[in-house]
Amino acid sequence: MTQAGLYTLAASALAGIGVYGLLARRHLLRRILAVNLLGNAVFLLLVAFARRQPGYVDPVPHAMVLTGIVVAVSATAFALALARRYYAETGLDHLPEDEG
Amino acid sequence: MGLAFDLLLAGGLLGLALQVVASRGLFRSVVLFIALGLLMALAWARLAAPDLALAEAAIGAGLTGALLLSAYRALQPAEEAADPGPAALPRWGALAAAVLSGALVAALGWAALGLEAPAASAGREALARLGESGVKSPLTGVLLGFRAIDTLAEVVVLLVAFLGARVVAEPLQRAGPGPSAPGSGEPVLTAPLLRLVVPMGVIVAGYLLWSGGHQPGGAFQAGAVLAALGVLLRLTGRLQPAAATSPAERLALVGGIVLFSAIGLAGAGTASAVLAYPEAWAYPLILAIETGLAVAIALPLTLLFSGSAGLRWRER
Amino acid sequence: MMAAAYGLLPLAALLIAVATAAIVFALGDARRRQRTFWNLFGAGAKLVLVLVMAYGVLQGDTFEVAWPVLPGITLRLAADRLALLFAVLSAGLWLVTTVYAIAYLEGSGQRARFFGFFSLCVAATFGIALAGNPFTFLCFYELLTLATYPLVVHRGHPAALAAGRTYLIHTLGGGAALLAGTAALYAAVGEHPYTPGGMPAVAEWAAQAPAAATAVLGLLLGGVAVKAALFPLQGWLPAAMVAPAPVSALLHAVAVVKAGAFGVVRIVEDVYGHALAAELHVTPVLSALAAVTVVYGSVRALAQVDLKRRLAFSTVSQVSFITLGVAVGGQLALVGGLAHLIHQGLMKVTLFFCAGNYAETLGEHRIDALDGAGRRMPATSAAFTVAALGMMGAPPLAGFISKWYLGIGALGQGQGWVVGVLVASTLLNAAYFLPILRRLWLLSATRDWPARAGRAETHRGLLYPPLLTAAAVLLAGLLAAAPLSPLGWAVRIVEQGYPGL
Amino acid sequence: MAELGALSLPLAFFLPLLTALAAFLLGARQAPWLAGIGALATVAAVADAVRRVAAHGPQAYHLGGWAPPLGVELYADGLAALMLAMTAAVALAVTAYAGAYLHGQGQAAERFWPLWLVQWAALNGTFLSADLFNLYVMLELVTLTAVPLVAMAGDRASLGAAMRYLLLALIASLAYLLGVALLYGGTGTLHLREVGELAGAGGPTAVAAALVTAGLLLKAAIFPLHAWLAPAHSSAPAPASAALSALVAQAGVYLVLRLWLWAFPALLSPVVGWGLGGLGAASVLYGSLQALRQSRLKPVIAYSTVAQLGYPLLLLPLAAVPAAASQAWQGAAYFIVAHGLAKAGAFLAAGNVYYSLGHDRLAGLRGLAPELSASVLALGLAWVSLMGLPPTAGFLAKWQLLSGALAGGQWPWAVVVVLGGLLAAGYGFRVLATAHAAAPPGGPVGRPARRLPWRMAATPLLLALAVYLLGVSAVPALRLLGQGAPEALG
Repeated sequence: MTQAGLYTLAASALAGIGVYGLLARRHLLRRILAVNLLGNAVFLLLVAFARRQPGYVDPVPHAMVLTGIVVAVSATAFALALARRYYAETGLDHLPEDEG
Repeated sequence: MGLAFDLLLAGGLLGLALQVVASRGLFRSVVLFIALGLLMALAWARLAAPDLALAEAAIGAGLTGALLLSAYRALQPAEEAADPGPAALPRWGALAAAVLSGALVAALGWAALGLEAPAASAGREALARLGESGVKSPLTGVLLGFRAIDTLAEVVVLLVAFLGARVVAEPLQRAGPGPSAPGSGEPVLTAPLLRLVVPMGVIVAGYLLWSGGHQPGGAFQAGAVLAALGVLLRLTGRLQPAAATSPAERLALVGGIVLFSAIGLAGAGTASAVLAYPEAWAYPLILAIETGLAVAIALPLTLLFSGSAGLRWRER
Repeated sequence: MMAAAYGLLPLAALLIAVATAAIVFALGDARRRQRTFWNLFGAGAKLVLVLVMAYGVLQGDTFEVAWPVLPGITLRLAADRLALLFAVLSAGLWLVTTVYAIAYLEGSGQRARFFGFFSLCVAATFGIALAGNPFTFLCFYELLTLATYPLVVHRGHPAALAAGRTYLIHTLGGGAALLAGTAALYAAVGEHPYTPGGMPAVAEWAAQAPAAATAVLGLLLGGVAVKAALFPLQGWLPAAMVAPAPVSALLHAVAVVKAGAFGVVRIVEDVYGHALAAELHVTPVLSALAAVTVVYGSVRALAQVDLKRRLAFSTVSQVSFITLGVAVGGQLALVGGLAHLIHQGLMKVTLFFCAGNYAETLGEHRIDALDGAGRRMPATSAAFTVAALGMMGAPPLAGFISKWYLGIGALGQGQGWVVGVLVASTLLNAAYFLPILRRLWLLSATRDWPARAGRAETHRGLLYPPLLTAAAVLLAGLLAAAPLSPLGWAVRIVEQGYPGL
Repeated sequence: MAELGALSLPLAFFLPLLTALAAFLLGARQAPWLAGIGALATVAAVADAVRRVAAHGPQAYHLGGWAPPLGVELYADGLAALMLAMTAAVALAVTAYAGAYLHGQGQAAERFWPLWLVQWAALNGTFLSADLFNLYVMLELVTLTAVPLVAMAGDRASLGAAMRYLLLALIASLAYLLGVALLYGGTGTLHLREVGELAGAGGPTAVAAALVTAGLLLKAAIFPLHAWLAPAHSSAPAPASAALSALVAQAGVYLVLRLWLWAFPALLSPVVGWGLGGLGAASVLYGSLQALRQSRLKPVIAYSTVAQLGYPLLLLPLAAVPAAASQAWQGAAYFIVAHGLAKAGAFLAAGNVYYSLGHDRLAGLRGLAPELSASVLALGLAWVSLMGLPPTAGFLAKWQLLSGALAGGQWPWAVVVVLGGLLAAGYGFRVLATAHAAAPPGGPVGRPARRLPWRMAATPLLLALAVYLLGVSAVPALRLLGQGAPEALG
């Protein structure tokens, strides 16, 4: 197993954990965490892809990841602001359809 | 030896991720997520992506962590109710979720491992033609040369996130990390330390910016460092939330994007196309754009952390 | 230049009706005089254009407007003789009905909406008449549904809304069948203009795939049968009676049921051709259904105590004579059917005008409340009498002429049973119209009606339209032999268009 | 001069973006007129792009002068040009309407303008971009501008709807990005058509396509991933609802078609086509049935969006049937255009009802005041197109889909099209009947609380009339669509 292959597998597993978190947990903050886990999995996959061939690092996935990180932090920041306001307005820390 | 370390690192990543999802305490999950970000940065350094590692540590772990912690504080009810863990889900539901995620892992792993690396790729072409972009760092070449539109759009994403957060903004006294500690209650070393750290941070950011053309670093890292400074100043109360965005702040928020767009559009006349730079001016123009971008990244992030429309210095 | 403009007359006539609608909508409720002016102007201008076209067609001119709507599909307005038969009827009766409606609805709310849709409805009818291919027919047929709905629910009370729902369920269902049928027809053979005697391409297709051709014919006829109120799809027509009288007149005499019957003519004669339809065993079914509808409508009419409801069931019965004439086959029966298209329109519009007058002037809706109304409203009652006798088929009125041709035609085709249906219908008609006439003229009034407001028995705008149409009923019968009578026109259509029947 | 001409492609993205920045910089007071000028300039750029595509065929613009796979290509073929034009029409209407709708609401207006204008820029970018990763960034921009617009009312319902929308949209984006990562890993390119040539039909490509499609179907609210749409679209202020339903959700459907026809044509087997078409059909039927059950006007329209978004997917099973492909393709594309214009008109008309009466409960619409008759007329006119009845663009689109299905012998899709139309008539006339109903005996309930500015009354009517203009003839639009269409569909 190559280094890149190892991290590719780790990325796949990380994506699965993220999706499980999204499906199994209902607290808004946990959902946002799970989305970020999923995002990290995608980034890890891209970085691993960039390193597949010996002696060569592909800069395009790196650029995608850097752009992706900024997009992710933006989305997370907005999601947290929305979650805070939602909590302040309703007193709920989860969406109503996830009740019981 | 190297592979063993990678194995350990990957195992740690997955273990932390599982803990983030499964842990009973929300606070624990948040902290573990930040730790995960740091491990992730380490993994990327191992994968020959030190510049990404820097960005991940600063933005992915640091800033996201600060935002998460501040939101965690805001979402705590007066009497701490323990978050019901995955047990809240009915057994069949948990099973279905596990099966679905398992299927994803299997399909993704199989597909990703099964892919042959193509002989020709955009990346190889980027390396071959890096000289034409006017910078020496491949990453910067891709971000500000070949795929400049992504970078421009991404800074717009950040601005939009700030604008969106204003739509759902809470009253000022509840916003951001909460009321800052009054100056008198501050640990003794805070003030002198800040006097040291702030100028240092600005210098580091400037260096990162300048060096971005030929070695790891650049606008993102510089922006991240500046944003971290902003967060620090906001946490220690040096910066206070303001109810309105001042004209100067507005200008700083959009200035980088306007500059980037203007130079980009001018490329249609001065160079071959929109978002192309005239050959002789490529490096200085990119540096100018990066400076604008660093501010356009740092300010919205600071404001998003602060949860306010604007910032002002604490009156003494 | 002049010649080009002359050829565009069908489009001009259509646009006049649409423009009238737009102007009326834009004027709003308050501007009564302007609205009346534009209503009458639009109706009059359109009638003039249609008459010019009719004259031109007589001279052998052709009018055709076509433009591509989709690749390979054109919207085609073509004025042939059959088209103008229906167009003259609708344009003529629109003018009369507009005059009547202006008087009838004076003082009620939402008149801009009413007259706007009224104009749109007539535009759609005109498009149906002049449609030059099945796609164009479908477009205007659906438009007619949309334009009539607001008229049916005009009063807005729960009964009107319920009737509107019934109306929509029937007509939209029918429209869906027609849409599916037309699309399937186009998918199979592509686009062809209406061809008297049937489209050759359809004949070829039917030879290869008779089952599919039969199914498509069934869908097409099923689609138009709803508006033609053919049994068992007639349910909407009596329900729609809640609409104001001018709307009923429009629905029953001019627009909706006629559009359905006209569609039957087009599909059987100009798309498939009667011979092919008979070969596919569709015409026997059609004539049987028409016969059942004739008798069913009459029997149900007998039991109604509300005047308009009785008239509605009478429509169910009478309109099916047109379908019957088409389905039986042969030139004479078709002449009878086509002539009845006009005759039934004239008679039924008269009857509804009169029913509206009783309701509006005396406040009476029930038949048993009309005792002695003939003395209070002699002119209205005279018009009613002429039209009712015409419906029964009393010579020399219009209804007699069409039934006569139908009967002779059926005998010529060796379908003597049709004569039985005609006789039964006449007897039943007599059974439900004569008691009304008796009440009108022979019994004495039992109720206190409001006194006359002026010299006329009712508003002049309400009085003249039925008198005019009743006179037309009389003349269409008396002068049936004249070349430009409805019968004469129908004979021309059949002799020149369908020599093969 | 050829160089300057193709400039209209990047300008379609940059002009609304720069207008947004200027609107933010100068504040709410200057925003409406700035937005008006920016909108007109953008419309001019779009018109130029459309004219060029119609006259000279597909237009490509290599940003920075870097040809793909190195750089990002903006690419306008007939389909993209049609989307740009429809978006321009709707956006012009939304801009004109919002000026009056938001008048006097300082805070809301201040936030609305930059978000909306960035959204327009990102939508144009989505239609033009031929780069899979650039599409991801554009999609995120669209999402992050759409969610705040949903949350604008700031009440319980709208915040919940926005939160749900945001979480699902973020997951959708990441699913899409995961697929794109796999595609790049396999082909070494992010360019749409190059991916189509290189990706092949192997298993990894199938996994990538599944991820990308799942993400996009979620953004397009296709059954069973539709649940977020109706609460979100009915919570937003009227101009935002119009943009969300007519443009944002439709951009997802557009990308599904774009990717399956250009990037994954090799994977489009009958089974896959039937699967995706089946989801579309389920959306049509489920959305319509839900629309029948709503008791407020805006949710009815929102569920109708769920239904209408399903139709274009019916192209996918038909694209592989030669006898059906061309007509189905034209029908699907024209459907998106017709739905966009009609739905925007319907939402703006509903906005007028809400603005005047302060509510949109169907029961309270009885005896509607004459002041609103123009709006109800616009609603009715738009609805005729949604039902697919003549003489509207919606009818022509449906006719093409139906004819295609019948010509290809694929009658189940024909049944869906006809049935969907009947159901649309069902929920449409439910609303229109109430508007026709007489006032209850207790006096008129529907008395307007506020006078309607003329601009708000006129805008939905104009949008509705545009649907009729396109209903007179589809030939010019379909000729445009033919530019650069895939060979099997041309």
